Amino acid sequence: MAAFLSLEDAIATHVKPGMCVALEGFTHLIPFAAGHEIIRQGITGLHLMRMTPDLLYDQMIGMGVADTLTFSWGGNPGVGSLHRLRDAVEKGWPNKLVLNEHSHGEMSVAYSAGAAGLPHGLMKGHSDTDLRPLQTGRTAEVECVFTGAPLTAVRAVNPDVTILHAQKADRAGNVLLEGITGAARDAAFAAKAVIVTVEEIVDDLGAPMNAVVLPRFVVTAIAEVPGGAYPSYTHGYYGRDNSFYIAWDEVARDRDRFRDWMDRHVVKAASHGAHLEALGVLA
Amino acid sequence: MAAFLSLEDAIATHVKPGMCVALEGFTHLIPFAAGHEIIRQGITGLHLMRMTPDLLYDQMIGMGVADTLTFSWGGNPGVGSLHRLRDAVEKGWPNKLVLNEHSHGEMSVAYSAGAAGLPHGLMKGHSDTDLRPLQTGRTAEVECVFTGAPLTAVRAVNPDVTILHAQKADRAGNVLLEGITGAARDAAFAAKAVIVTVEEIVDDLGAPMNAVVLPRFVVTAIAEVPGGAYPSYTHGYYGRDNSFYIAWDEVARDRDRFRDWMDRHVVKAASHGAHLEALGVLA
Amino acid sequence: MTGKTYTSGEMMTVAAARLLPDGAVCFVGIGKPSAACVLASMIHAPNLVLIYESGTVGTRPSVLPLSIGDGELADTADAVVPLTEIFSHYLQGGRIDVGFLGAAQIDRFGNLNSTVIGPYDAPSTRLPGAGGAPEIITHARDIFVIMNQTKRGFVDKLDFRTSAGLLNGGGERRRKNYPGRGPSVVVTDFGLLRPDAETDELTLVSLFDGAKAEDAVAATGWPLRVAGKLDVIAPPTTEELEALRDLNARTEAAHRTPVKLHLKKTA
Amino acid sequence: MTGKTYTSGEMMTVAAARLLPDGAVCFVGIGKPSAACVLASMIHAPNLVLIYESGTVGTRPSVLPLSIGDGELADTADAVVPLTEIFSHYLQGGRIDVGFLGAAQIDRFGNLNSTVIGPYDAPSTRLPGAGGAPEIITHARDIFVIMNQTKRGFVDKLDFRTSAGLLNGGGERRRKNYPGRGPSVVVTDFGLLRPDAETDELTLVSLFDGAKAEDAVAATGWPLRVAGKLDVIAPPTTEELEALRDLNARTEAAHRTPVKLHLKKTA
Repeated sequence: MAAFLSLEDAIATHVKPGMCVALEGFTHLIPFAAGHEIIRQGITGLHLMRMTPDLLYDQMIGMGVADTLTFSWGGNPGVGSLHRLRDAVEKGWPNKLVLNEHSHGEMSVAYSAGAAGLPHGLMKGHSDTDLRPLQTGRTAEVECVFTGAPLTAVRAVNPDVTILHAQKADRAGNVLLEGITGAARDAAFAAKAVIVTVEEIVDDLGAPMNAVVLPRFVVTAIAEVPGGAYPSYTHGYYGRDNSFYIAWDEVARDRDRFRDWMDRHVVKAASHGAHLEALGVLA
Repeated sequence: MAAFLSLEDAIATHVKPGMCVALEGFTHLIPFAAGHEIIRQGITGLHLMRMTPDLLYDQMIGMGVADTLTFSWGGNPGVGSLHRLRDAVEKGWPNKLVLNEHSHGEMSVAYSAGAAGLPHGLMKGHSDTDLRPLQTGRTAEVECVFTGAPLTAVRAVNPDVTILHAQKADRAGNVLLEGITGAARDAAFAAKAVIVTVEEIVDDLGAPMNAVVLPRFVVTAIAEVPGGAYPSYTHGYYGRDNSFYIAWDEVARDRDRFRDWMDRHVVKAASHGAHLEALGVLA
Repeated sequence: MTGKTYTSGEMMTVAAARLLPDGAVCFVGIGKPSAACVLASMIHAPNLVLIYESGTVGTRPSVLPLSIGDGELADTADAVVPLTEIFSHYLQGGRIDVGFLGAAQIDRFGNLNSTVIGPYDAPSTRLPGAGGAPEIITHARDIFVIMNQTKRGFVDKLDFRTSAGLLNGGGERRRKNYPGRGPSVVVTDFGLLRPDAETDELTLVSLFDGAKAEDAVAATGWPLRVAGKLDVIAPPTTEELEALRDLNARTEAAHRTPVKLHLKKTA
Repeated sequence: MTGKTYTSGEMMTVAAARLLPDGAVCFVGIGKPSAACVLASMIHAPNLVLIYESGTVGTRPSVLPLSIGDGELADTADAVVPLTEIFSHYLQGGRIDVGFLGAAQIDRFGNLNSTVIGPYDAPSTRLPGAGGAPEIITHARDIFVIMNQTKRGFVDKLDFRTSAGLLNGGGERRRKNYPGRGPSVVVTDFGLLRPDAETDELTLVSLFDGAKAEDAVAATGWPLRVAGKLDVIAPPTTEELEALRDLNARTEAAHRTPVKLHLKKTA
């Protein structure tokens, strides 16, 4: 059952060097605060996993947290490149980064299979792309045992830890996600441990019928971190800071400027609250 | 895009003798009115499909509508046997009934695979039961292409028509289901055509974020049939008439009494509204 | 059972309830399993998680459901999800601690029949069928079976194996790497049977107060093994009995309430 | 384009919008595809269904999303579903009429590269990667590609084939029974290219008002085929241009609004 911890304790307890860690979120509910805490704790050698590594993974990769990345789209949405990700792939800075590259459809099947306790899932058809030959051990061409139709097996993924941000948890440890959930549910069920940061802990989730609720026995640790998704957003709490995403393009272009920014705004920040206050985004 | 039709027209247009028809609903939202209309129109030779054939399928089978049944649990929940289903299987009355029998897990995978455009889905492990040898062409033992782990392939099902009952449709044809949805969503996406009866057609669904909504382009026809799930229930509209389920046990035990009841209450009823009125259940 | 102030059904429900550890995630069916889980959550296991295959997770019914998809289960649930998700993410995904099952027939290794009596193609009695039992018995970490013990139900050979328990015994299930351990206890109207650690054969290990081992043996269609030392299970406490009877009374009243449809209009 | 009262980007968006039949179910990306779909729904296709891979179905944004998961898309959607369901039930399930794609490189058969420039293991430019493009181009009934036409982008040979268009042409895709037909049109800043009915080779078939075929040929990295008779595409109407500019102005204002967090407290 879910334990209520500080963010520091949740990360220190459950995230160890060398683990496979999925900080999911699809534009919405990206767990920035948790990723920053991983950076602050100096954890390295992680296998980071996420369909859409964006600014948070750019920051983590640029700070040397990761040695492997499993992903399907790595960009700054609507803005352009992730310069730190590119620098790692193109120049090996600050370290070489092994890519396990997929399409969204493949990642979606891999998470779902992992969540369902299956060793692999299926997609319709074979593929005439240059991506598939790079996926030895992760995808394979098979045929329907009934019809002979071409299918592709996609190996399940099971992160050691999935980290999510969500709107609310109740005191029993049930977690409510509202709005765009992306692959969050499947990434949680696929994982061996699940850490969730939430905007607030409440007596009653007030969840509508059929809402997306992660039940308490699927959640390992909960930390209350208001604003924990900023500059991504939390539906019903605050909007996405598009200007931050646009401004990041300049910050991340230069290694020194990036390191300086991270040092001042993340590494030396006492907490996520202090980070937000220093950015001047608190009302 | 969804057409708004009378129930009579929806059934007459889309349900033809010999088709595979899934009237889904898991205790909740069972489309009794639509099933009764199929009986009234004298359609026969249907391949009926449903995880939990209950009273409605007992009635349809007893009236000679079906020659094949794909299912995973056929009983009167909390009460006992379906006497008409038993009579068809044990004595071939009123006609022989071919059974494509499954477990819930298998049916769930078969619907999901059908909904996802796959020829089959997967379950973990092989099976040491007497059911599997009866499922030639529907399940098969396979192995994980990556690990060699035992898996079972379950062939997809794709009903010609899936029929559902739901709370509301909006005027564009989007349909809201609230409460226990069972396999309704997957049965709808797996089907070639989808008929939905609804309690009411409204300007605005008022659906909460992340509600279960079948979008208009998945729905073929919508008919407004208040009380269309009785004696099953529609969450937020009326409760399940447990006393009807209990009383059905006696009605269905005897062929003549059954036929007489159906003739008076269903075949000769001018409409579902008249049926409900005659039963004395309208407030 | 003469002289008793409670029925054997009540004793079975109470005994099953006592077996549930607090916090366990239970996959529940209707009837005695529901009663046992709700009773346990009222007495000693307030953090029990009840999951019904209809898609209701963490439900807290104040009355017992007549069907597995009653509205009460949805209204009081932490989450209501599609049935497909229950079977993929929860059951096959390995999230269930205890599954409850009943059946028409059980054999000495806890294999179950809920499909037919007689041959499959010409049954003397067609039963409802598998439902989710084959997956529950495969994937739940632990399985509790609840059945009245009779020669018709406790058979030397099943007419049909719907759900795979401990297979042919002797550790076969373990060797085949089933995800869950299979049936670890059978609650009958005489007491508890548990599989022998070596042979997997169901063995009478506990008797309800006043029940006799020879009666249990006589009610079994195979030569039932009886443990050397038989535990005696205490009768229901006043607290247990009152809670269970209140629950059953509330349930009966709820199920008797006539339904009236307030329709805006009828088509 | 000198003398024009509109930009080539506006013309591309308008041309793409006009291609959309009312009622079509569109799988939309950010940028020009979003603009084209929203514009079409304001002008001639009020029943267009917009689906974003983030899980928003039937969304009606009043401003264009900067990212594919903006809150606006969820707030105005008919349904918000898990991304996994978008890819399984909607895309692979065959529910999408039109998918929009762009890329860094396209070849003469509409195959696309959005992965790398240079070798995969030592790229000169690492691009964002596939996203959902390989599945969109496989399963949507029809594909519209929107790209500025340059020698760098319209290449004789892709550095990397991320998404399979018409493969090696000559009906190969059809023979391989791909569910969707693949790219049927490429909207560039010169006009429209369409695959030849026999060879599948992309052919310039329409020009924007004032655009010249020889300029399009010069901007293409292979010897571009030009149709015998070239349609001329009418400039944006006043209605189209006003609607598009209003949309863009609303969008820019919305994206400029600073975000302030009203937090109950900070941890």
